Amino acid sequence: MSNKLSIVLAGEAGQGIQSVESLLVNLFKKSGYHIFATKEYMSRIRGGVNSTTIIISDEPIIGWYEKIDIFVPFSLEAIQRLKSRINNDTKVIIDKSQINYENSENVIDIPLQKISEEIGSPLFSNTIIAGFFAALLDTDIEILKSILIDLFIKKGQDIVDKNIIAAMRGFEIGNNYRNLIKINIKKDEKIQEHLLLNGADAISIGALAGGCNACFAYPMTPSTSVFTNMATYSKKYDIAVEQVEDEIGVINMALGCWYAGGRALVSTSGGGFALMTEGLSLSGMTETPVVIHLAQRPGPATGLPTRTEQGDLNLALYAGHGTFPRIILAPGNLKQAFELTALAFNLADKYQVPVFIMSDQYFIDTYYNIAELPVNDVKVEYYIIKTTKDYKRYKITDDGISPRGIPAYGDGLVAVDSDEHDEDGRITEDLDGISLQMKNKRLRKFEKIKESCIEPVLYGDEDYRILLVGWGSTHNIILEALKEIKNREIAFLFFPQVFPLHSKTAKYLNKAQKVIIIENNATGQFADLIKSQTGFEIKEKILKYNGLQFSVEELINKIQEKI
Amino acid sequence: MSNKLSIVLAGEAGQGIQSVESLLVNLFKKSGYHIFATKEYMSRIRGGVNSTTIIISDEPIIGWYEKIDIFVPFSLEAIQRLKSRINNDTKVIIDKSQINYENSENVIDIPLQKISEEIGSPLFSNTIIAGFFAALLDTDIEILKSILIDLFIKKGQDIVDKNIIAAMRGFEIGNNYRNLIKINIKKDEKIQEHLLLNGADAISIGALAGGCNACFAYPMTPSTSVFTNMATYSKKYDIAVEQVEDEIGVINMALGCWYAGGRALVSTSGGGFALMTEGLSLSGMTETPVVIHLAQRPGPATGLPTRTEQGDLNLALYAGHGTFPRIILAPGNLKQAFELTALAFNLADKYQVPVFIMSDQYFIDTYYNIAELPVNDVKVEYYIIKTTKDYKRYKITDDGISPRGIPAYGDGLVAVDSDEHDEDGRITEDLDGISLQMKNKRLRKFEKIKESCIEPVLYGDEDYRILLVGWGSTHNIILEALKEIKNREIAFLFFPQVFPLHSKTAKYLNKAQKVIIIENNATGQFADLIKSQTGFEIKEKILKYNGLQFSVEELINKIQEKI
Amino acid sequence: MENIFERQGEIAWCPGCGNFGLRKIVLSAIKELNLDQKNLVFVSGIGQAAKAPQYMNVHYFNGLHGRALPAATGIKIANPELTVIVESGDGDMYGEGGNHFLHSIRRNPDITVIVHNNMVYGLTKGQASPTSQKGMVTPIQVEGVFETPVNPLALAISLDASYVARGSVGEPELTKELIKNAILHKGFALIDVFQACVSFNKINTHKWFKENTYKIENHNPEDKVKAFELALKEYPFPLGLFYLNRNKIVFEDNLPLYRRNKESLYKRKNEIKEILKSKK
Amino acid sequence: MENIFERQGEIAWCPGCGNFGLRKIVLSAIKELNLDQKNLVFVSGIGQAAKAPQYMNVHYFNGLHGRALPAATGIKIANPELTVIVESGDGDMYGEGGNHFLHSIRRNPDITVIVHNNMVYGLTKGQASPTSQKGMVTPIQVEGVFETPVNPLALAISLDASYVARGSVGEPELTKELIKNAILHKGFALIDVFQACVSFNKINTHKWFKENTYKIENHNPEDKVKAFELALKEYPFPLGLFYLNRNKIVFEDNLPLYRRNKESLYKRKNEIKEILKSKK
Ligand SMILES: Cc1ncc(C[n+]2csc(CCOP(=O)(O)OP(=O)(O)O)c2C)c(N)n1
Ligand SMILES: Cc1ncc(C[n+]2csc(CCOP(=O)(O)OP(=O)(O)O)c2C)c(N)n1
Ligand code: SF4
Ligand code: SF4
Ligand SMILES: [Mg+2]
Ligand SMILES: [Mg+2]
Repeated sequence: MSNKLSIVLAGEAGQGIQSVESLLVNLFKKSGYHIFATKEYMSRIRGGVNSTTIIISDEPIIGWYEKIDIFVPFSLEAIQRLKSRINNDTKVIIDKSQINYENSENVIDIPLQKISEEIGSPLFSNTIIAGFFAALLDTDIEILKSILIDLFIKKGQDIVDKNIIAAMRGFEIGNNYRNLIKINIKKDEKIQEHLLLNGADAISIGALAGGCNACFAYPMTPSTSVFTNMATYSKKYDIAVEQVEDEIGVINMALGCWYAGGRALVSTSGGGFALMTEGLSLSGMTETPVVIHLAQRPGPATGLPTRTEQGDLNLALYAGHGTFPRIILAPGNLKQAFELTALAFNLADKYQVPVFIMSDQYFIDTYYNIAELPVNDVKVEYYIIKTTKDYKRYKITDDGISPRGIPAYGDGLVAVDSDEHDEDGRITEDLDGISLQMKNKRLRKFEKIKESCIEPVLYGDEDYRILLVGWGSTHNIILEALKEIKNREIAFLFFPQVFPLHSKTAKYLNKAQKVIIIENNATGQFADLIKSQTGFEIKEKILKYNGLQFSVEELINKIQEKI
Repeated sequence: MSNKLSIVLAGEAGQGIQSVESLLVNLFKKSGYHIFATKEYMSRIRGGVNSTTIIISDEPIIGWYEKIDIFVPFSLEAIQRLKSRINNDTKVIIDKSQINYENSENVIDIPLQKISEEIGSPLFSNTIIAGFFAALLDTDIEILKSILIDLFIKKGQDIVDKNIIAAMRGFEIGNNYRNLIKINIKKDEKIQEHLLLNGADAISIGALAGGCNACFAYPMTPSTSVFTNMATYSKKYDIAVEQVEDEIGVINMALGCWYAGGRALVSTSGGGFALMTEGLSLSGMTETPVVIHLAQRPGPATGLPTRTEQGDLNLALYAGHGTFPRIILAPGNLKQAFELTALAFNLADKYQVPVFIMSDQYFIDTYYNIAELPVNDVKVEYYIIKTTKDYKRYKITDDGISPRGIPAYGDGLVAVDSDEHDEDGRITEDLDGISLQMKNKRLRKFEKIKESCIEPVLYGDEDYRILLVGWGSTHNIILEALKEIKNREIAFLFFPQVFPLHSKTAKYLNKAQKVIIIENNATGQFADLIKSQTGFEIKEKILKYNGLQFSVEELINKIQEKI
Repeated sequence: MENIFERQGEIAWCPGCGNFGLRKIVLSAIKELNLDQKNLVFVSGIGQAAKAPQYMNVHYFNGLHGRALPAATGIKIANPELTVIVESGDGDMYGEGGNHFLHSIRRNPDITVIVHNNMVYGLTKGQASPTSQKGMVTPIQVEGVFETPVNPLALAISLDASYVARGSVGEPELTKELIKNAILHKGFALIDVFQACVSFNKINTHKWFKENTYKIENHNPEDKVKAFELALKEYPFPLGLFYLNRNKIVFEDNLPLYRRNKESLYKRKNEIKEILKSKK
Repeated sequence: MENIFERQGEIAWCPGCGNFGLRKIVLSAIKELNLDQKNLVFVSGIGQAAKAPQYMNVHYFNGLHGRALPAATGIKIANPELTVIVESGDGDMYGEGGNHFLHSIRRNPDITVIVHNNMVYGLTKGQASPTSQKGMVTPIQVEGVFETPVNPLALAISLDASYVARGSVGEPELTKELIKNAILHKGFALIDVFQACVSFNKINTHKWFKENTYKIENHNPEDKVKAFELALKEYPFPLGLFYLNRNKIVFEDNLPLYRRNKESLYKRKNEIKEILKSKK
């Protein structure tokens, strides 16, 4: 059993939770703790209640536990909203002069307001809290100081100095509480060298590693984080980044870009992707590659724009009119996010089809440390050929893949067409001739794609009795739950590729006495897919669709109820 | 076995095939023949090869036979393109001075050019041909005359007279061939009183019968026919018709219209509907009704724009992000098209969901006579309530249906919201409270909808051994095929409602020793749906996806191969 | 004095946001016009501005990002007696919704369109909007906006919108009058309203808008070329009525069924027997 | 003299269609400019006009109805050395594609946009297009078009398009020169070209276009207000160059990576090690 401490900060948007979060996360990691952080927030810029959970441990923690050890509410509403997560042992840190919280047991009163004003501005509360935790977690105050210097140096020495004073004041207070709050988590120096990433980072870096050199989007939560990363990278790296007028423009720009030799990424969310549906079909027909990052949030329509759900699988599966192949990948952890996004570019280029990376708000906004990314294992594969005079863009081939040329590279002409076309890319109505051959070519290509699916990953013993099934962002939460359940009869089958399904899927499912699907949506869309593809009906479902991810604790309970 | 005669006209777009077609169809029906007509055409306004098949019989003919008894090619290319449909008995009517057709056996040479020029213009060829068939089919020349008068009276008496002369000349020639081409089809006076409709007509009239009072669209083949009908009707009937700037505008205008008390129809095809996907989700979230006529054509992308396919079922099933209920109806004949379209408006209003009418180019463009439409059986049901001061648009109810008010009718305020909302229609982030209740309300509504599905229709004996399964436009072709196959062991299960599926579906399927799905698409999308909904896998598939409907003959063969 | 349209309760905008000012202006305008609450419908898209109807006691249709205009037109089609007011953001109206903006102007339904122009995407945290000024650095426009900003007034005039005005939250009286006149005007009326986003637009602040605007004087709004010329004026930007075309028939009056009579759709019925006769 | 761009084979347009005339003009223009076939890409949407690239020996991207411009921009992004010419219909460009038209102008990629303006939807058989003139009766506009037609020139000028011209198939020499100059111009260049649809537009015929147009004389295209005023002239319609703005930086030159160097995307590689360091 790992030792872990869960700190939750909650308050209004704009009260600085995010800055405390980044201070703490930084500090803890630099001090050698394993760290996990995730946030939930409302669709507003000020007010309401947002919260962040930070978990520190001496083992890697990768999934969200809802239990709170130390709670730092910045407003009374924050306490109200999170009260179900407070237990008898939860320490609540507040400034009683500011928040009138009745239940005074377990409360640690810190006069944040008073101290900050002494230093010169109420804004220093955040740094005082950081100092407090620096002491509580037995970190070297110098680390915090250097973080503060890095952070505030641009604002001038005075601001730096005052922040350091604030940190010291917090540190002193924290020292006084080290007897009351005993924390026994081992530090590990190596963690300092770890990477600290969230899902958006892993996807963005994966894209770059996969040879992505363009990114188009229209802002939409939660997909914007990836777009923002790419924009930031564009200052130094060779990526063309453009915010397009609408999502229709986004996908068509991406297709134009791929057509002429770029490797463009599109980042969007459900409603935005809905608008790209026709463009997806254009990718299918013209066999122009494209990589789409689809960051899910609860629908329908605008829904809960800053929340999480795995509700757009069906949309990704069936979007676009007519029949054409596609590939859908759904990373479950940071490493997969990196690898699969890179892979997506190679697959798109190779098979000339749309490839999806499915994520969701929880995945995008969740951080933890990992030792490294398999940078050297990822190779950018280019499938563009240099054309010759007699080049035909849609040459009929056995495997359905026509070598792809681009304009200006070679002597051939590259003509692509959204109408049914002949090998030259010209409109045809030769229904039983080339038109039908072209349809069959695309169907053959799909068969080819099916041959090289990524196999689902089995966690646990081969001779499982109970099999949990999941995809995408539930991966880590399920693994955490299994770690705690410790039942050797239960295994977990995870699908990094959700479409097409690997041919061994049915075999895995049939082996189990009981199969339980776990999905963060209302109806079990992946279970439906499995049924329609394999005929195997998964009867036991653990579903959640209130806009939040599963917590490890709740998943443990739900799994135990089912077995 | 019915006596039937199949006449095929083929030639370039713009050569007047359509006018001969309408002359003949009119004439035959008025003369008391059962009549069937369908066309296939290229995506161009002039040139290429288009064709029309007209079948005359003494029994109702409702499906397309590819065999040609009398072939009237207007160009050599027409002969080339349709040669596989010509058999040893096919009579070919040409003007040898115009078309250099080698194979002279079975050719009937009519000097169309010469005669027309004698009358005054090459344009009279069409009327000469009409006169020819008027004689061959033993019709009263006066009927043809009166049709010509109606048709040309606006253009002046001279044109009328010359057309009548042309008709008479054709009639004389036809009389000479009555010995060579013996036709033995009984006439039935009652047919004069029949309706002659195509699928577009039946859908449009059904919409009006269902209380439709607005129609929005952006032109797109083959859905435009319904839009054009509604526009024509708008001169006399109370229908607001507007061509919108794009399909996104179309669906949002329709939703605005329903919100304020209208009953709007949207007519579109695959690529256009793809653009409506986000709007569909808005319908789901705001619980604003809408009726969508989705006329399918082969995709992906622009595909084969004037051809037919049943390739957009998956799109209709899964379009839109997030989870919300929908209803999909797919008429198989004219009567169903009328009834189901009318019903669609009542269902949309009742359940406050999007309701689809799925058709396709073949269905839209196919005519035949029917005795009548069940006009008196269709009632317009209105579910709008008069609001009171305390009105809440999204009242939580047991069956998930919140009574729907509209602005200005009653004292309440009607607020609808694309964000997750409370009963008042106001944004909420009360994740485990009203937000979750609202999600569950919509899920309950879906359960309610499932209770009142239309049962599939079984044709044939109850104790079938082999069961054919179909949906939409294949209905009539399958029935024709079964009529010819005459095998009592084979029954046909037709689904006028394809989603949600009726609860007896599995029962019907399980009863058969062999189930064969027949679909006009490449992968068997309806079979996939059945599998994902019932777990029943239909292994035998008869699929066609070259852009044409099945012919009765080919279907007979394919069915016989499978059994 | 009580304003029946004013709704109590929390408002999710940032303290100091220009939306509060515009809310007040709109509330006064509709109150002063004595509009019938039963017949007044607000329509909006998605964004901070688009939340405005949530905070009023009105009928509303809070639709999709960018799609307020076709919905508003559909509402007008169903019931032309309704007063329809659209409130949305600059991104919503000129960005995602640009095509509807173009064609709704051509169609000329009798609706009032109030654009909360804060020159930024507020709700999605500060990306450039179509009206963002050149040089503005954002998390996406990392080296500054370089695209030519949309000039909504010039654009609307080029499309012959029947009423084209610019207001500013900094000039509440003027803006209120512009909105009132827009509502009274029969036809598509655009009021682009300058307002500050205090969280994400650090350039175009309340103060900036004050300093960079002036009230139009001595201008004949019925002169289209002059209106266009005026619309091109920048730094400072003119406020007031730019263009007015009184000669346009409104969309709904052009529809055959409303030429016949004015009854809204839900009160009408069609008889189809006639059509069937023609099909024999 | 042989034109390498001219492709033999059947053309699916109606005999007499104005598209033939424009095809000839475009073929001469690109030949006379001696464009490098390897570096020339045509982009189009869907419609009769949009079929144009099919009938030439060129690279082409024949995309979706209304979506030529973002695709063209994407192509330019991938390889700024390509000469990119968009050919599409009035419905395609100003109707379905209206939003891209607006924002592509703002973005100002170096592309040439030739709009085959026949004032009707040809391929779908004669419905009104955004440029259809008032009163035109069609199967959908059963009582005649009543919406104000888009004035593409005024619209483009209001958005400060860097090159705005109108040609006509009836004036091949002028039109060819406009197209050549547009291609040579660095920036977004619009040439709206009048042409007849002989099958579905019985009003705006070849003859009508001849009779209702005249060549611009004595006009300074760098004066925006004058250009706008000229664009408002109708019946007869001026032909020629309306507006020119030489001072705009083209989109692709604004992108950081092309500021660094001009190499097209497929020749570049990124090294990510640096990023990872920053994440420790
Ligand atoms: C189809 C779609 N794309 C993107 C979004 C995300 N989105 C919500 S509001 C908004 C922009 C808001 O900007 P603006 O309209 O200027 O309103 P403001 O918040 O500034 O008032 C965006 C991009 C969305 N909701 N739907
Ligand atoms: C999304 C979508 N909607 C509608 C259509 C049908 N469509 C094809 S071409 C066209 C209009 C063509 O008009 P225009 O662009 O003026 O070209 P023209 O044929 O007149 O040259 C339409 C509506 C389509 N292909 N895609
Ligand atoms: S983000 Fe800007 S526009 Fe949105 S509420 Fe805050 S200040 Fe207002
Ligand atoms: S329909 Fe009109 S635009 Fe199309 S090819 Fe024929 S004449 Fe030309
Ligand atoms: Mg804004
Ligand atoms: Mg056109």
